[in-house]
Amino acid sequence: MGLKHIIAVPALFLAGSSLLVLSAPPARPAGGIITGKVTYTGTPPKMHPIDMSKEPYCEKLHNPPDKTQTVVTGPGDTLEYVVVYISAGEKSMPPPTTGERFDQKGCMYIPHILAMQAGQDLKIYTDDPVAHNIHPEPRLNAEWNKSQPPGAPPIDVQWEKPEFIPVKCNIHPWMHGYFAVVATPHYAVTDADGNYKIVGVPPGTYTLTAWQEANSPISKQVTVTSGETKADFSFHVLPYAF
Amino acid sequence: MHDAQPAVHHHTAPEGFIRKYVFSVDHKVIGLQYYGLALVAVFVGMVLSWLMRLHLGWATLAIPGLHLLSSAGAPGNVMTPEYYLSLMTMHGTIMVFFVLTNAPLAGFGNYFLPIQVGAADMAFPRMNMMSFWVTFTAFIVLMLSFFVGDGPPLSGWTAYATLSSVGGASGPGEATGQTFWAISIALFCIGQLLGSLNFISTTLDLRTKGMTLARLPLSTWAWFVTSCIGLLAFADLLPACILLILDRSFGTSFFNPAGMVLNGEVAKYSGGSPLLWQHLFWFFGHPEVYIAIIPAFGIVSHILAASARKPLLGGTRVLIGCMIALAFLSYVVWGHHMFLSGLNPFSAILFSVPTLIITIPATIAVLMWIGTVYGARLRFNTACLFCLGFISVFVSGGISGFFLAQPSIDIYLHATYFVVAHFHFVMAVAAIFGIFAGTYFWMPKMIGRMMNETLGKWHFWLTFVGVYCIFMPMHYLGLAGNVRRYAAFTDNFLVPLIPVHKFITIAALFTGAAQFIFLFNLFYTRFWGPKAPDNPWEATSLEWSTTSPPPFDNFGGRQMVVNHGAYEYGVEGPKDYIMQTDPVKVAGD
Amino acid sequence: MSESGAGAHAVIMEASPFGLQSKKLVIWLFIASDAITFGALLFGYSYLRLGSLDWSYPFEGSSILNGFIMTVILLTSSLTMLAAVMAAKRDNKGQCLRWIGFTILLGTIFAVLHLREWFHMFGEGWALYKNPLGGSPIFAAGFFGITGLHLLHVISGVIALSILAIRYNNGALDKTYVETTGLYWHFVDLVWMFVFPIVYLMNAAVR
Amino acid sequence: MGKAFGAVVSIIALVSAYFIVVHRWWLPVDISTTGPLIDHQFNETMVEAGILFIAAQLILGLFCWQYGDKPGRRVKEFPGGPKPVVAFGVIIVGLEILALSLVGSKAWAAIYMTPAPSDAIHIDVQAEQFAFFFRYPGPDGKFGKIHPELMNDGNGDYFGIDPMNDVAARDDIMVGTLTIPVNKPILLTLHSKDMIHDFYVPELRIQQDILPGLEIPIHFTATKVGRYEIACTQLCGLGHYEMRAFLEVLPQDKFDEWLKEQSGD
Repeated sequence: MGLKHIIAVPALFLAGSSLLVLSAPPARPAGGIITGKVTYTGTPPKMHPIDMSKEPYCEKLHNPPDKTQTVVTGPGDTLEYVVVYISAGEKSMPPPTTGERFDQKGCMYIPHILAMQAGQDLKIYTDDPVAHNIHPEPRLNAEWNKSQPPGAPPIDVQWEKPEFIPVKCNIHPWMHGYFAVVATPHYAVTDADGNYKIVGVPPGTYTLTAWQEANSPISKQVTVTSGETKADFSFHVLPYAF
Repeated sequence: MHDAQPAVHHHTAPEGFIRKYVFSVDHKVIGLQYYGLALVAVFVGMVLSWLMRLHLGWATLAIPGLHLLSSAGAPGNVMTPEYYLSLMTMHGTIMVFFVLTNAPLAGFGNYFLPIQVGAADMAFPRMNMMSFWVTFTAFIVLMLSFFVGDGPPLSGWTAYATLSSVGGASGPGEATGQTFWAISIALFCIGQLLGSLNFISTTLDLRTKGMTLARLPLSTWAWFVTSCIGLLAFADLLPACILLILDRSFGTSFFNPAGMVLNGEVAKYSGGSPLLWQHLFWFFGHPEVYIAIIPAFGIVSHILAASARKPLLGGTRVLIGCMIALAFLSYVVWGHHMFLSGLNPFSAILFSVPTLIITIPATIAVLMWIGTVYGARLRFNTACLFCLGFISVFVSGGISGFFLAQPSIDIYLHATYFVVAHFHFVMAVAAIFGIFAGTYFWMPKMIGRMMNETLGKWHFWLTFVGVYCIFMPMHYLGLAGNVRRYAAFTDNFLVPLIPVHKFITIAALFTGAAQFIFLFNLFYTRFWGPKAPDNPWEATSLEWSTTSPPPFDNFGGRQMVVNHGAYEYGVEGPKDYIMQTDPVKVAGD
Repeated sequence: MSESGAGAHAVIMEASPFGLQSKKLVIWLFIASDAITFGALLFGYSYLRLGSLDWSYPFEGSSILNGFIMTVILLTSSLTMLAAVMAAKRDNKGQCLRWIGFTILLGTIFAVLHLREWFHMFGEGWALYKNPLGGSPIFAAGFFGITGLHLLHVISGVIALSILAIRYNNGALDKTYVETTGLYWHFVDLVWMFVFPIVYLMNAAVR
Repeated sequence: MGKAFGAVVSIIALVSAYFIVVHRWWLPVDISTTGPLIDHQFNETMVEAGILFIAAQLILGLFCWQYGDKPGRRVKEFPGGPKPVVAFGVIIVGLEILALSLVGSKAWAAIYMTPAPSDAIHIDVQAEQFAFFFRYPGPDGKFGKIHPELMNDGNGDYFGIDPMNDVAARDDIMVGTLTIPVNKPILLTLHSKDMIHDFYVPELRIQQDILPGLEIPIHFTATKVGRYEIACTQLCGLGHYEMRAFLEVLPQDKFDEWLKEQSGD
């Protein structure tokens, strides 16, 4: 056969193989699921009504006024806004390409606590007709302080180091939340009923840590199988948040 | 000119571009360099004020390219509050230090003080050159703060601690920008100190034969008095800036008290006091106001006599007395900037009395000028018009001083636009009018070409009416309680005032645009203006006894001999004035 | 800086009928403005000291003694400088240089003693921003700041004197420079007369 | 040209004065017991300064109008020479200064140099970037101690009180609106958490810097019921222009009601 055939054959083969590769289904997140409930013992502190009288626009939106969110309890002595994440026992993974979104609505941060992996993109939006300034107060990462007038485009950030970063608005000092920056893609924040769910955890033994802004964190060993693993936490809360 | 003195050769004119125009020891070149620096600075400062005014009138206006100007950040080219405050800081710093101090004192002073005393150069030419280049460096450092970190500082030209002394915790621009600011001002102080040493010793030592202190022109007197103020005032700001740098970068806490909570933690400071900064700053800051205005006093008096064709009312003595009185009083009134700052309330009364007393010499000076205009033969050239304008705006600005000098009224007016109007009229606009008058009067001597009078008159009328449209309404805003240094007006009692701000903004844009007539006039004159005679204004002082522009050693080796006072106008005879160098008996020939 | 006024204008100055020596005048002016600088620092220091509740009085007898020795040395150096100026007036170059030499020596000893004191304090954990006794850190900041500025003046004075000695010896500078430099040296001495009681004696450890 | 200048200066002076005379923009109605002193002083000064202003500008204008460079006319010395002018200046201004500073010092002293009445209601004021917060002692009439390390905007502890260990702190009331009864002397203790701020209520004719590290007392009595604005007038950072609070002046009974329900929750 002619020279061109000799070249054509491997060419075809290459083309075919590449087609195969392309048509192959993407690897779906194998591995187990960690679920659980975070509860508390002791008397929970009384949360104070937030006085927004400085900003009449926001004051109107919150009537009756919201309470502070230091310790938010749910039905059955559960705790909301607890960050549960794998703090040790896994090899480091690249941050997901999907970004996180942080909102300022009616002079409140939504969500109150936003968990993300170090290096993950974060977009900070404002929907308010009043000016805000976003002032994260990190200790390990670089501090910054930017104001965001009404209708300003979102602010893009990335946090390099794992850290629980308080974030506040100086113009509306009651606006206070946390960026829970962790080193793992496996994290969750408890919902109003204190439940959380971490998916796609490769089987193995890990240290699982629960972090609550007003209490010292709790850690426990969990062994994850391919199925569902349960891990509950219980904080002992004090009658005064301050 | 009559008696031939043995020629005095001190140093030969330098060769080569660098020695001649860049690192020149010639006071005339240095004077022009200072003037040029001030010219650049004033237009930068003016553009900044345009941006500020636009934002105050239309808070959500998108200004194309805004984000390129500074790293303070402008999402969608809409100015953020920190951006506005950084512009305010830079506007104040540039204008007060690099314009109002540089142009009338260092610029004209360097050029004309040696000539007016009949000397060939400053007493210490190399020191003189050093002082300019230090000042120049200071300006560059200040400009750099636009592009470092997150922009220039936002603490205003007064840089009050603790806003300025705790670093990035207090806001954007405070991390690096403020340090650049402090370094720049420290350098500026050094430059001014060197200049003051030079001015004083030149005035006292290098006066030529017959030039007694009484015969010195008032402009020289003004530069002399101002240098005496500066010599002490900048010597006080220098250590203040150094302490600020120590606080910011070396962990001391001179200005920071204990128990401050920054970024949610108790700060590691203790033992300091923010009031200390205010004391140190205003002990410099109030004299600084006089450093800006007294040269204008001298320049205006100097020009007014020549334009009125008669001696100043009260001769030179009364005005000299006024300037010296102001100089002394300027050191005992710094506390009137601090009536409400938490000092012992009794000190407010102590400080308000000398403050009110200041109005006496100021009033007398004004009366002398107005009295000089009486019965004059005013030649309404542009320089003269700016002098008359100066008197008008200085009165307008001085009057509001009556209010602010009284603690009881200051309770209401402190930190309102009334104050802004007051110091812009009495210090900024008045001094600028003095600079314009000096420019139109002296430019023929400095660059050897006559400036265009038609353009000059247009420039005057637009500016004169313009500044009143800008600053008079600010008084009204102050009366209505409009707080200054606000990036936008969101309080219910401020929103109704925004239309006034819009009016001011428009006036500011027009007035600013009018300044380009001046700029064009200056450049046109420099290159294509008609040649200037030696004494175009028929004036008497020494600078008019030499060529335009003067030779390197000012008088071409001739030793000037002075036989007359500075302002012998309106005399009988073929010419209605006697030059200082004229022989004692005016012969017919 | 008086140096920069050198030869350049000698002729003109003689031509001026109002000829104070600019060099001498400018030194006086410099002294006036430098006095304000020290004044501002001493004012700030006293201002904060009066306002502080937890001031610390760290100086033991040894430090005070050391301070006294330094004072005596500086005063003596003023005397030797005076002698140098008088010798210069008499155009007795050799004697003048000898006295300048003594002054330089004493100035150097002063600086050395001062630095020894400093390093001793660093050893005890003092720093510009730190007070190991737990009192107000302003004492440390004030002490090192003010004495530091003064030490700077002494050292630059010593350098100026050395340059003077050399260039006066080879005739590059005339005797007027001895006088002006002497003025500066006396000023540095005078400042110490304020610094010593305010930052040393007033902070002596009270037993 | 001289006539033009004279005309322009006169017009400017008269127009400027017009807006003052008709009070187009003016001080808000005073609601304090000490305000009248200030307003009186203010009007005095306005009259005297106004006369000087108009006179100076018009005379300047007149002279410029008259004394152009007419050929053949000799220059005239001011009648009487400088001495009477200087004397005039010294006497007129001197007298004005004397009058103003004597009366004015009285007004100042009445506000800043008199102690608060013993029955004044004591309210604690905390200024921070960029808000004011107000603290009432609550039923026990005692303020809890302030611990800077406990200050936390997140959980609403703006003053750093410690109810867990400090009983006096448990009933402290912390709000964002300064609510006071009418015609009752009020004593504020001003302190700042970070920067220098300033407590300014135009209607009260009260302005006072708030410095970190200092506790500055200031007292006043409001005479009109209503809702007014408290502004910060000392540059304190990027949110300076947004630093505000409201002053709610209530009738006594309404105030007691409000206080009860506050300590209730």
